[in-house]
Amino acid sequence: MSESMSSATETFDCRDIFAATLEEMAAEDQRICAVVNDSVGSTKLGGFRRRFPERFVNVGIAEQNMVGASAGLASGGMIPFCCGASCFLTARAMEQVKVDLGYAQNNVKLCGMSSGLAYGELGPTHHSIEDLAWTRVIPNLSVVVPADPVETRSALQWARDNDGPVFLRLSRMPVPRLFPDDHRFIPGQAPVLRDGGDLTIFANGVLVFRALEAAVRLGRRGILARVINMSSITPLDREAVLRAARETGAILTVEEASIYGGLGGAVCEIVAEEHPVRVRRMGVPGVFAPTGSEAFLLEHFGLTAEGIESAAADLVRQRRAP
Amino acid sequence: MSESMSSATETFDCRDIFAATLEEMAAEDQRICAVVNDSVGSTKLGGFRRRFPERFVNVGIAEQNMVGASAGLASGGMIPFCCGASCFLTARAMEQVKVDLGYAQNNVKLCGMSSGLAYGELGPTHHSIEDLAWTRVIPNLSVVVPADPVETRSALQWARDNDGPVFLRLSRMPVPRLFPDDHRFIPGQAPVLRDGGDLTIFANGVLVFRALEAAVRLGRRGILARVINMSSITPLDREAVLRAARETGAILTVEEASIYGGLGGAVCEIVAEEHPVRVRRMGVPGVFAPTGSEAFLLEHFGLTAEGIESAAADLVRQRRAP
Amino acid sequence: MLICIFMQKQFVESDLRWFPCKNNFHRPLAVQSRNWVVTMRETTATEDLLRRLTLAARRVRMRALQMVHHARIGHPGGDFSAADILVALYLGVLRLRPSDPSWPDRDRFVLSKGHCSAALYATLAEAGFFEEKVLGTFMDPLSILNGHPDRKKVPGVEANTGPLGHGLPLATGMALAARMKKAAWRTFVLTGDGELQEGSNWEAGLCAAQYGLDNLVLIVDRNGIQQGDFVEKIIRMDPMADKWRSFGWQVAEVNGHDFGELLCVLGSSPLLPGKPTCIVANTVKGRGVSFMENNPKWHHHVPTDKELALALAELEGAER
Amino acid sequence: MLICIFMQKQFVESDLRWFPCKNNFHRPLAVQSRNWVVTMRETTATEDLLRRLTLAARRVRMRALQMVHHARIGHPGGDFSAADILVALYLGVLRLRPSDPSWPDRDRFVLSKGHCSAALYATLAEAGFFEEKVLGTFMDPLSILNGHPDRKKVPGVEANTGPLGHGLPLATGMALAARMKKAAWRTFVLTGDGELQEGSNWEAGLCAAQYGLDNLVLIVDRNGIQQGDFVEKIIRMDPMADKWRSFGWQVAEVNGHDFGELLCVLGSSPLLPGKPTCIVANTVKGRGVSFMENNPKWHHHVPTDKELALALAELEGAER
Ligand SMILES: Cc1ncc(C[n+]2csc(CCOP(=O)(O)OP(=O)(O)O)c2C)c(N)n1
Ligand SMILES: Cc1ncc(C[n+]2csc(CCOP(=O)(O)OP(=O)(O)O)c2C)c(N)n1
Ligand SMILES: [Mg+2]
Ligand SMILES: [Mg+2]
Repeated sequence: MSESMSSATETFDCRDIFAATLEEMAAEDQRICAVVNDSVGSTKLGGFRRRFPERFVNVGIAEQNMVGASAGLASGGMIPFCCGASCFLTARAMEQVKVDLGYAQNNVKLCGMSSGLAYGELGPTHHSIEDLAWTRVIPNLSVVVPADPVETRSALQWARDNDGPVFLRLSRMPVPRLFPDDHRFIPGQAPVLRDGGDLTIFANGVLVFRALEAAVRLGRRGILARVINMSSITPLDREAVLRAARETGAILTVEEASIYGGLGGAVCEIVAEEHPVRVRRMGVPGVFAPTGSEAFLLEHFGLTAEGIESAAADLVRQRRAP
Repeated sequence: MSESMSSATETFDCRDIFAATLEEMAAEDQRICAVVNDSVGSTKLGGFRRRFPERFVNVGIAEQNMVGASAGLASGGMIPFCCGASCFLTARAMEQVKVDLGYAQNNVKLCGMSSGLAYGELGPTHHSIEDLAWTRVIPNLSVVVPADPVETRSALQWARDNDGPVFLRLSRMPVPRLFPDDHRFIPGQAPVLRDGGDLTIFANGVLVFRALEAAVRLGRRGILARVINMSSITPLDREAVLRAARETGAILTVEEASIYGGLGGAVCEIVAEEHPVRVRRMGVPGVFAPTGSEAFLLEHFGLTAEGIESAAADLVRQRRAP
Repeated sequence: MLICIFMQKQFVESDLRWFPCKNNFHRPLAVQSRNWVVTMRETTATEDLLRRLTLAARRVRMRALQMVHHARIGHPGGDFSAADILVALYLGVLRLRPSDPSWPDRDRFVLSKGHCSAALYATLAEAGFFEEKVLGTFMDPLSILNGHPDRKKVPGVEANTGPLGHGLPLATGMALAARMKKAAWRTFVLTGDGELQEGSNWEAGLCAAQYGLDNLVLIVDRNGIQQGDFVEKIIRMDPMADKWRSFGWQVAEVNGHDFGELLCVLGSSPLLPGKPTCIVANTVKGRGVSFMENNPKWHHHVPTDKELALALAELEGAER
Repeated sequence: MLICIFMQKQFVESDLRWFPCKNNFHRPLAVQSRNWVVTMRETTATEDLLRRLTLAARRVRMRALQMVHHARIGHPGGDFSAADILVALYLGVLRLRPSDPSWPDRDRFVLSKGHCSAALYATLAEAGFFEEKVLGTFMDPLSILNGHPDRKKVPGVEANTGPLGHGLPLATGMALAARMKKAAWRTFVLTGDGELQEGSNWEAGLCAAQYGLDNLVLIVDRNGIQQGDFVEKIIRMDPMADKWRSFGWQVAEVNGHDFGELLCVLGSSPLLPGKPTCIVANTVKGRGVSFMENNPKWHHHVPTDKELALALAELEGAER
């Protein structure tokens, strides 16, 4: 596994900034409440519960009611942050997410914790790699995958201020800081983290820093990769995709998710519609993962700086070929 | 709405052949049973219940248990056909479909009835337009959308013989017969219904005959459209897509589903990966539908022979432009 | 007029907290029986009020049936079993401002059995939320009156329902919101009896009991029939009251077609401090038209022209 | 040795049907009490058998804890509350052929609380489904022993569990399959108590009662603790037995750490014809190690080296 950046840099479990920001917002705004499914520890909301017990609801192990009751709280004027393991929050309450959030437009902020392969050796039941495909198809639902602590905080603040349902897909694996303090998450705007003209890498979540590392390594080989943080899945920055297609002619998508229907799928749809270029999707290739930790599985599926580097190099080679 | 073909031709509600085939198979094979969620009428399984009461399970209004118990039946050696309105069967039991079917590979045949916009004026809660995106991302699960009575029957027989979980997405809107009696559904093989070199239309389900009608009309305007029946979503006929890209240079996908992540998404992913060409996706464009019947809504979203014709003509025009 | 309410033995009348109610007509009198406290309450609901409600419910049934006939889809059986409950709520119990449907302090009502939208829409029109003529657009293209209620389109509708088993979780959240905001509104939710086969209801039931939501009232339209058959034959839900009690709720049973009982019990609901209330309303599916009553077929049968005429005539001529 | 079983009053001893059982040691004696039939049964389970199970359970606990320590993840509290139940089932009750795990007539067992896979794997090894050394690969890369059981990889595992609330629906299906195939196998499923907050369980509960699945046995590991806290403090599940009774089940309560009781009640389960059986097993989370017992922290706490050593020493030295 690539160590060059992480060894040099301090890393953060984004759940800490998540919990701290939620508490801070709750202190300022009486409407903010938290709903959990027996997940106080894993969501790090023990502090929230201590400070705001009357705005903390633990519905027990019951995800349908968790999402339904959150919708009711929202319709009653609260701003519920509904927090649970992403795998259960989405799959177990899929219809509540569609109907009570997407269709009825209740102002609920779904916080899918420990998404992607975070639960590693707990196995495929606990991996949440379908959640992007599942939520992306639901109208009115914003889908956001922050990449670092700064963006996590900003996305939470944006979610509070934006009247409408949001799915925040959060992670647990420590990541370095990528953004300066004043970085603001803006929906539908995908910031360029590093420019380049040979291909564009769209990544989100915990894989953004690995994509950046890959770009550094590619640079050493004379390949200039543009790296874009695609934290905003819905709405998607169409323009950034089309610019990438026009200006770099090849695209690599990198996500801790299935390669079907998620970020990769979204990018392929836009590109194929308006400016066809070659797109390679990295992620989990349509299988249930074997036993292993998150780090092991990321490596197993090639989702390391080296893996991204080599996929990118291949793609550029293909493109340069006749 | 286009009437040319339907006025000339007898049409069929595929639920009839579905019910008849299921009864026929159950008479031959003791392992076949049916599981419903208070949906005897809408699945047309009254006859099945009368003939095989001991192999008929009505779990009541309880989709999680419907899918879970079906998985248990399968693990106990039965071949359950688990039948309910597609909107509830998929969304309400999404995690059971992922875990008990996809992951555990229990031999359950999910029959999603009245999918797409079939429930028309009953509204978005009852429309099942996300189901293709949702199921396509689940490993080990075959996803099939038959186009006519012959294919419905053949797909059911194939599902019986194939040991593994299957999602059959069935419809209610009467459609004409498209295939000869001896047509066989083969997974991963997308039959060419009409050949042409100017563009390819991939369609499935109730929209296949409309796509064919569109091709007839296009032919009159000198545009030769290839029409392919993409009933097999998982596995997908990669080769048919790549041939279409290479040979016709432009692709139109037509589905009674969201344009995100379903058939259109799948085709874009393949094309963008291996042979980038322009793809236009027709379907429900990321919104919840307004009030109206299925026929009205199909027209509203341009999913008529005329609508398909004009989208195809646009696409060919774009392609021919510099 | 005397009304009987059956309650669990362990609670005595003095525990009861009376909520303010539009028609504040209850005077509790406790009578002990072997297993129950039978509470006799004298209603001060005037004959006049009861007559008004009876007439309104008749109009609601007639309109709902016309709407279903017009749309050629619908669920008249459940519309009719719920009609009296809806009318009692909207015209006798709920604190609402039809001219200001989003008045923050309004009582909330969620029709969890959203397939009975025709009865709901007709009741909302009766209560003045919109004009009666809108009912004529039921399920027409682009109408605000979808087959299942849409809160973004229809004044007075609180929740988008249709898939069964959503209402009680939603209502639980609304009741939690009222508590968090220290607001006085109450939340009522009406479910079917077949609907309670959905596990989501029991998740919410446990949660509401844990949080002691005594601002939440569940009404079960216990008409004994679901989509395909009698509930008993598909998945039995009796003993209904025992289930809710074992889940920590206060339970009362009423005749869901008796306005005296409905007003008295709904008006004084929630019944006990510290517990959510479940009111099992015993009803008849298709109630009000002889040939529709207690017949599973009428769950979603669309009346022919002749059936419509016969039904309307029966309703028109009805005494009670 | 005398065993007490508590049953609902309305059923008398003569209603009971005794299923054949490996250790066929019950001799019913009914004693009436105010609310219960207290059935006294004399067990013929020899001291020898009980000693064997006790030793096996001790090994299961020791190995499970070592496995969790090795993997640095796991759920030792629930492993320990369930260990005696698992051992009683696999070594005393279930009809199985470890050398032929897919023997069609085997009894089925579903560990619905799949997070306690360490205890299950250790028990399966104890029962001879695979070699003990495999346990050392718990959660290692590419190991067959995933954090949650996978039926496609582990001999003896019937279901892929992990998400709570899957086991009872699966088991209901298995019991229905047995009935359709006129097969004699029984289906047992073990859930947590917090797990029963999932509505899917109650959906299956209704269904199993409707179909009178007297080949289905649900065992509830009632250790009073869920992930974050005591069940009582999060979402109370008591009165547990009343809930299942009101859902149409036959209920018995046992001490989940007493092999005499477990063998007697599980061995003679299902308890009544025409009804599914629920056995509420009163247990202690972390049972067997003083500093783990009844402490929510041990739900998924991974022992330090020192804690491991202390725990192993305690288990090693345990008398009972
Ligand atoms: C989740 C879900 N499953 C299935 C349906 C289809 N459905 C509509 S109404 C109905 C029967 C409802 O019966 P009940 O709750 O008793 O209502 P009522 O008798 O009051 O009409 C069913 C199964 C649905 N709307 N939602
Ligand atoms: C659907 C679902 N939601 C949440 C979890 C996370 N989780 C794992 S174990 C557990 C607590 C289980 O408590 P209980 O059922 O009492 O089990 P036991 O005490 O026997 O360990 C939770 C919430 C899960 N596995 N599945
Ligand atoms: Mg009913
Ligand atoms: Mg527990």
